[in-house]
Amino acid sequence: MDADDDTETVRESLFEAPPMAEQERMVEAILFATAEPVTARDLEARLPHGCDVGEALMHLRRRYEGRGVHLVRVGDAWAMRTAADLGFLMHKETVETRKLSRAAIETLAIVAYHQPVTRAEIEEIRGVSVSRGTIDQLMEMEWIRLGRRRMTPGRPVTFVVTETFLDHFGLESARDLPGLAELRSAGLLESRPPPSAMPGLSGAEEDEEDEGLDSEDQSDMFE
Amino acid sequence: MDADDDTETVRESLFEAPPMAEQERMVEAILFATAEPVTARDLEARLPHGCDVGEALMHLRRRYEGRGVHLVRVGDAWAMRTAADLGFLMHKETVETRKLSRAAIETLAIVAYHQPVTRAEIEEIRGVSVSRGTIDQLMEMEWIRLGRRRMTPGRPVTFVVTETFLDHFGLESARDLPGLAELRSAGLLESRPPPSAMPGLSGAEEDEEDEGLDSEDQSDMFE
Amino acid sequence: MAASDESCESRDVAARLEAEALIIDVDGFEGPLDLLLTLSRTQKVDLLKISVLQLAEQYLSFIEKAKQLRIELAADYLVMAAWLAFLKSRLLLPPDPAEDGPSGEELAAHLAFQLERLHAMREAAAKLMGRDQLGRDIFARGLPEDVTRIRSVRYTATLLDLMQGYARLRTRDEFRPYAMDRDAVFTLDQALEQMRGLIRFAGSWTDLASYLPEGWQTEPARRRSATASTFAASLELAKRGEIELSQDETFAPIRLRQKKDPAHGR
Repeated sequence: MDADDDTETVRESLFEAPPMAEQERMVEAILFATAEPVTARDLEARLPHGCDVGEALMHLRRRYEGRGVHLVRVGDAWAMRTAADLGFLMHKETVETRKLSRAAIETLAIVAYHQPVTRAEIEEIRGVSVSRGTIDQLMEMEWIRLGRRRMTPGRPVTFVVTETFLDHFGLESARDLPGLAELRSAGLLESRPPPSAMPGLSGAEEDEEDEGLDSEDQSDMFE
Repeated sequence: MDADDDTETVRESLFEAPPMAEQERMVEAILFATAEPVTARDLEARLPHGCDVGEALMHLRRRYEGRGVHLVRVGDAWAMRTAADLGFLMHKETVETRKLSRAAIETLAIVAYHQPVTRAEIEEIRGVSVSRGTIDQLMEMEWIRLGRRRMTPGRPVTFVVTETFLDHFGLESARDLPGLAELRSAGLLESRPPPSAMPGLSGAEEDEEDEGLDSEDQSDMFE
Repeated sequence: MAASDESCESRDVAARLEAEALIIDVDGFEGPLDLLLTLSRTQKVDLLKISVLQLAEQYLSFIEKAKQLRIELAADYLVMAAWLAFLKSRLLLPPDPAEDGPSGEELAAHLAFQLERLHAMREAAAKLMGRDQLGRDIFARGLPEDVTRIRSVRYTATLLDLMQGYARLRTRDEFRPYAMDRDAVFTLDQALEQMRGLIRFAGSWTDLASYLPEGWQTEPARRRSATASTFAASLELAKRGEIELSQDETFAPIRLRQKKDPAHGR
């Protein structure tokens, strides 16, 4: 027995395998970070020499028993999975995110830059009519809401952006949106209108959010 | 278990928050399931009514101390991340990141340490104009974003670092930036106005400076 | 005395060698402040204690050297050189009581502060990049869950999308004729009408500008529009042979008069 023990010790020190607790940590980290289930052989190849993957897996499996996450076997590979009974908590992760349509983004941008803005004004800027659905979608997302009615004939409703909108876009206020000149200098506005080449116009290009729509759209062209 | 006990359990789960151990499991499952940090507010919204997210998080954090995976705080949010000392096992997972230019790295550091900071201030600190591409790149990586406009003439936009930045560099908050306290006490984070007759260098941020590499961009942005 | 002269000279030589080495990678510097910071390092002292005077001299000799070698330096390097020369004179000459503004010492202190701050930011950047980074040393969940796939769609957009969307609209607006504000537009038809009424009185050469209608002569947007359409109308009338146009040289006033013997009598 003595001789056996000695041999064991010698072999261990030769391979210099880390302690089992350390091996378990390593397996844990690999299984956590890897995008697919990992086979025991892969694990073995990634761990330092002399590690006992089988034992580390057993320890890990026991450690996660009854937890919110389990170590599960998938074919001949291993993976960490959330406990089946907590599946009801997972629905948010499975929400499909889709890019907003161009119409919606443009409408949203107009509301953000020109708020409070009426539907007619949105249509004037976009040059096409705005579908009911687009407005509804943005309202449903709680990115825009109804503002004060405009004190003009017909008292049309106006739209403004919401807190939720500011949150989503990481803005402190709608006034923090970059102005036209800034968009241009960031290369977002590629075509430079000819008049801007003339001196003394830079002030007119600054996008003043609170300026009226009608006069503003033209100023670039004629000033 | 007899019928009475069952009724009791049902009633409890209907009207009371689940036991703390269960809350901890739930938080664990949610955080394990996502790659992105989850805010405490989101956690709260997803757990049954009456849960104490803060306490559950504390328990969970303690549970993962010294493990291969940790619970880390990122701003207002929480995430599971592998332990830094095991990075060497993860070569397979490593994503080749674009190498940032020296200008981009310095700009990032200046935003992080001086935030909220205007482009002019970044330029004053670096002594050169900041190219359009540098800011764009950092914005695209979602490491910096627009902050509140500065209430000074021209109302220049400011830049601040994001949660993605904190997550990337393993920082709980921007207050945990390395050496921040020393820099502050050395007065190196102050924006010290240059003595009035200081041309050239300090003028780098002013628009009169036509010699700057990108003086056109600057004036576009700040006029 | 001799010994100190000698050591002074050898320091000069060393400095000159340094400067030459610097010139070779002048492209490697990110502006004058960066160059100054590198020069200050060769002084091997605390940034707060550097001799700004000595630094200014090193910088000036660097620029001088670069000029001798006919290396083209960006203008901001020369601006800095001029400023440092100014600073040097302020530091060396006794203060002129008649002169306003900050003293040489104040200017020098601010320069030292800027250098120290830039240096500190460089170090902070290095420390930051030296941290364990996500995706390199620390890893996120590799296998996000897909337990129950509830088919709800969440629409999303980034700030960039928003800004680009707006930019797209605004760019289009700049060229969109039907969005014009009618109040500030003087149409070609209006201009023709206006001129027809007036040219029969234009027996002699008159400036085109005098045909701008009342109320369109001062406000820039209106004046611009009226000028454009009046000019276009004058071309149209000239084409029809009703008037003659003349201009002495480029950008000189355009003058017109009624054609004495119109080809097409109306």
